[in-house]
Amino acid sequence: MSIATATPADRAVIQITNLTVTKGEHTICRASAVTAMRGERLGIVGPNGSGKSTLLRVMAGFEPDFAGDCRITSPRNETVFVHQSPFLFRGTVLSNVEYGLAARSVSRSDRRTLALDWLKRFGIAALADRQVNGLSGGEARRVAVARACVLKPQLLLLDEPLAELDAAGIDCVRQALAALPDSTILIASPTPLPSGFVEKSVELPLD
Amino acid sequence: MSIATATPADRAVIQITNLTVTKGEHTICRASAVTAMRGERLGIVGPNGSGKSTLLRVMAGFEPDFAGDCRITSPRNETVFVHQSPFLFRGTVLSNVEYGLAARSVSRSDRRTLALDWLKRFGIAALADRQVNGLSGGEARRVAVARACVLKPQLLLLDEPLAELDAAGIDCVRQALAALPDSTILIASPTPLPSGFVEKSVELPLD
Amino acid sequence: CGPDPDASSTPQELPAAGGETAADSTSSSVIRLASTTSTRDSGLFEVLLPVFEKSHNCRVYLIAVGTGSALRLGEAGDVDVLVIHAPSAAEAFMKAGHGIRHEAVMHNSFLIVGPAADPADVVGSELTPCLKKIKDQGHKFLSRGDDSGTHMRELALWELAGGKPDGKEYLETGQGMGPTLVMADEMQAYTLVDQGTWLKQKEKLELVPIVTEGPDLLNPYSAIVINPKKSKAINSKLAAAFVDFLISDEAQKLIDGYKVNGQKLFHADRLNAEIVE
Amino acid sequence: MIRDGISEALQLLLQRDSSVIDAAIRSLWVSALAVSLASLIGIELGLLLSRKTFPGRRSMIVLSRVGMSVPTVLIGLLCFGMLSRRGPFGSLELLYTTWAIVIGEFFLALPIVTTLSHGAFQRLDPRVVETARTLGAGPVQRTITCLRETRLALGLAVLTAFSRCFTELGIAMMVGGNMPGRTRTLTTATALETSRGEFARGVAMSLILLLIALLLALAIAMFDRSEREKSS
Amino acid sequence: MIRDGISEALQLLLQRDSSVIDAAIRSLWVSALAVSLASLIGIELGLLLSRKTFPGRRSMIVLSRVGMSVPTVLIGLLCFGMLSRRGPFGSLELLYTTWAIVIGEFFLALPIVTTLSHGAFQRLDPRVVETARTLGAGPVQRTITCLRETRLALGLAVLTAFSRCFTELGIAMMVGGNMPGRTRTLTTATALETSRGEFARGVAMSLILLLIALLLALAIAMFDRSEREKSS
Ligand SMILES: Nc1ncnc2c1ncn2[C@@H]1O[C@H](COP(=O)(O)OP(=O)(O)OP(=O)(O)O)[C@@H](O)[C@H]1O
Ligand SMILES: Nc1ncnc2c1ncn2[C@@H]1O[C@H](COP(=O)(O)OP(=O)(O)OP(=O)(O)O)[C@@H](O)[C@H]1O
Ligand SMILES: [Mg+2]
Ligand SMILES: [Mg+2]
Repeated sequence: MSIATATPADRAVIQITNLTVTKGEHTICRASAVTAMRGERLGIVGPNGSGKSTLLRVMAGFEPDFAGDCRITSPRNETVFVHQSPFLFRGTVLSNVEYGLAARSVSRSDRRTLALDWLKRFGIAALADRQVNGLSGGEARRVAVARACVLKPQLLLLDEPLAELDAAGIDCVRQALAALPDSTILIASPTPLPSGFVEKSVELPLD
Repeated sequence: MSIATATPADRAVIQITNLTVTKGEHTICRASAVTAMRGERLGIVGPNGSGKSTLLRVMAGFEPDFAGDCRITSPRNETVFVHQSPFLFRGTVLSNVEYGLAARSVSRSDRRTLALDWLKRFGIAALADRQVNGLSGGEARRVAVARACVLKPQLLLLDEPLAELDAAGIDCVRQALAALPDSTILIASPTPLPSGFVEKSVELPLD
Repeated sequence: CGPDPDASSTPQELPAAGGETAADSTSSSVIRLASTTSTRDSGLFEVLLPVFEKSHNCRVYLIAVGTGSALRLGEAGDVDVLVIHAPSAAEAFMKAGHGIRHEAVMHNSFLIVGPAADPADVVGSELTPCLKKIKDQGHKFLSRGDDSGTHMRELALWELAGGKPDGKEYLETGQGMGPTLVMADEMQAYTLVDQGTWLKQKEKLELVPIVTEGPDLLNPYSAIVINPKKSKAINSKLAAAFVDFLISDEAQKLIDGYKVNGQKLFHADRLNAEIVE
Repeated sequence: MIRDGISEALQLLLQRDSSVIDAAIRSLWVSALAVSLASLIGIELGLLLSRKTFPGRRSMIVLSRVGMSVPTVLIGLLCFGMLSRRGPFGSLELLYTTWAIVIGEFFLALPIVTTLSHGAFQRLDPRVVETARTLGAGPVQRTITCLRETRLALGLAVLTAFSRCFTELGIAMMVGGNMPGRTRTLTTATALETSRGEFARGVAMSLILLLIALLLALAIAMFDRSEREKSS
Repeated sequence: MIRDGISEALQLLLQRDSSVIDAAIRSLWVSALAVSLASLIGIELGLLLSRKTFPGRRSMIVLSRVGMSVPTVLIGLLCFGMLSRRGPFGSLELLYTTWAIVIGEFFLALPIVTTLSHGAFQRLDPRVVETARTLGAGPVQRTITCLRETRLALGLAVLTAFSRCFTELGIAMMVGGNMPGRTRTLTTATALETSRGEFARGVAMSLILLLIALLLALAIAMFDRSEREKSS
């Protein structure tokens, strides 16, 4: 699924060394070495409060105050982050999934086709015209992940995408990720991920 | 852990028959028969969107528009519900766990002792004086569950309490629930619950 | 008729609102005086009222409003005494039985003022020709347009000059004398103004007097005691005392001697002829 | 004119001009009292309108929004009609007292506080009330919790109403009467100076008013900051 | 007086009293224009103050809150000073035109819109901007998204500012001049009638003003309802 052959360092999408994030007196995230190649799937695992979300937020550019080295080669608008507790914009499910496509000036009809396709992949095509504020937790998460996947970004940062999902939902995500062979995908999770999601994982310690 | 012997029907805390909740044209929750005895632990499982949260909300009294029969014998202030995505009040972790105790006019010092005890059980005693808005997802969920458990209610309704928790967190919840032998506890989950949580489960179908 | 006016203004007249002096709460005698804003703005009452308040151990609450408003306040019995400068309106008010006593107090005069450049070339002319010229040549003229004493007089003056202009250059300001003067200054327009306001404000303005003399420019001020039948709360006795005071020698001397920037503002009407200022 | 105004304002303050200070204190306590009363009722009303459904609820919301557009002259006129000696409450002899201004400004502030706090509660996460309720909070504690969670917005609602009352002219003029030492406020004093053509003095009075507003805003900002520091 | 006012208002409306209708239309467009301009800038400013950190940010927030307490008389005086023949902008000949009122009311509305919209954005979930950003939205789309998510609060901010301008008196009097057919608005007309002692007519004018406000509030409510129906 991912590029199996050894890739030169210059094809690394992420290269992090000795990164720390400090809030007040606490170091809330400590990552000594994280590297991810193009098309690689990397798990970020660790107990609650170990800094998984913080690490992903650093990569997404939302945490500018960190120390250490963090090189992300994917351009900003090719780096998509999905929050641990996703936020859906008011409006319909479809308009949410179309949001990023609209930002990329995809034509209206293409937008719709693409969005509906991804909603189908996540098993929620029936919800396309529903307003988001009535969605169940698992439905909302699927929308959020679909909204990110539809952009086929170079770097996709998913913060606990499987939480609240049922077995079918987990399967949908697995297959959806498989459909993005060129994307580097990082998945944060407090428990080991089911098979088929990542080849290797980085463990974050709780200090 | 729970009361093993058969209990008479009048000791049933919950008796639901043919309950349906309808929003617009959609029936969003359908439960033909749910009964829970005093001290019983009951899983509510079903795929995303099957109406688990809705069912718990009906029992908590937040969904007044339902059809069918729903008898809850626990008094209102002995029925505690924890949202699928919990809301923590602004302030410290400790003040959140003390909230319900304050409502029950527990003395200030008892409140503190009890709250700290339950924070310890959930492995977050160190966070007692932290403001809630910096908590990680798993930490926040532990606070919310602890805030409910500290009240030792007759009926405890937990909506996906294990989502976002690490292995240690799941263990904390398991032990915490074991410390409430007299409470009837319902746990909603989209996937089968790990062992040690519930004796039996109600399956909600997706229609 | 009616109860003792002093007793009627019981302590409820004076709820213990903030900022009141001890003298207020011990005194049962309070009157409300409504006057026009231009009279208040002249500052004369700041000289007169303390003298009266001291000699009668009372308080006079001055409420300055438009002429029409003042008359309505009197009609409703919300004030005890009026000081206004609208002779015809005052007569009508008396005829309707709203007042029980009407006394001439003082007078000064109106004058026409206008831009220093005097585009209508009317400086020093007689009143009627001046107005005619302004009208015929279509120069800007500001009217108060608020039914005040000054406005009524202005309309009367236009009648003498054969009717007011109807073009775009005749403008109503709908405001008091002070703001109207400022507008005339800004707009380089002519207007009719009472002497009190003019003397107070002329230094800040580029306007100059145009017509200052003439019998039709007389501006008489009078006081009215409100009919106590209007309301039980009317302090008619003290109101009468106040009017007595206004026409007393003491007050008349004060009025006649009142000066702003070295200029005399009012001529007392009831001053014994032999007394010179 | 502005420079004149500033120097005049400084002079008035330095000389402790008693009439100005008197008017300033009156302005302050009258609007503070009116806004406090209006907040007590308005916030409660806003909460009610956002949480309960009852017949006439929507009309009440519309009414409170329209109420923000009641001109002070109208409030002044209506209060005048009520409090006039001929009016239904004439016997209370409240006309031309500071209490009359308080009453008028109460009605000025009420729709502002109600509308804005209703807006704040409307945006409040429904889980707040649900959580408070399920944890056993009674009506009073629930209300307190709702207030705490909407602090900033409620503070702004009250501040907006206060600014409105503090700078209000029509009511103070009409039912207060602008009597020096008794009902004169900073705004009626400003209006008086302005109509007399004493523009610099008018500016000076307004600047003193603004100074008070500034002190209040700074107090709020400091409170805000200390709250924020606590919570981060 | 109220009954007289209502019947007088009805008469004025039925007779289509041209001077009243003229003043009403002027009131409406002047405040609508002033508030639109102030909203354009104020909402942008509120967003800036809530999102970016830059030196002077806190002082600007305090300033905009204090700005709500600037009395209309002061704004009137300052605008007068600027637009007066002898003032820096005297050559524009704007004094005593409706444009002068628009300018003054703009400064009246700006701090209200800024303060209230800043409050609204301050309460906005930080994930809104983050999500918009990570999905590739440019600055414009991000702003639009923020506006959409705070619709109600922004609407109320604009409504509050509009109510303030619509019922404002001091500015319209001082820089407008209350000239019939030229700069007379409903509020200056009301004030005039009141000073004339024509209280019922004053009430009538205010009621017409309120009627317009009611129509606006109903329009908002209808829009609100249709939005809500869509989203439930
Ligand atoms: N502003 C803050 N001040 C203090 N501590 C903070 C702040 N923000 C985050 N933290 C702490 O940083 C730690 C890491 O947070 P983070 O959300 O990255 O954890 P996580 O690994 O994602 O946990 P979870 O599995 O629960 O999502 C947590 O212990 C959290 O309490
Ligand atoms: N207001 C509403 N209008 C229409 N449908 C609604 C509304 N509220 C909820 N629903 C639908 O009702 C269904 C049940 O929702 P509920 O939250 O109970 O599901 P759930 O079983 O808890 O799912 P999850 O596992 O994702 O939490 C969902 O499909 C949801 O979309
Ligand atoms: Mg996390
Ligand atoms: Mg659910």
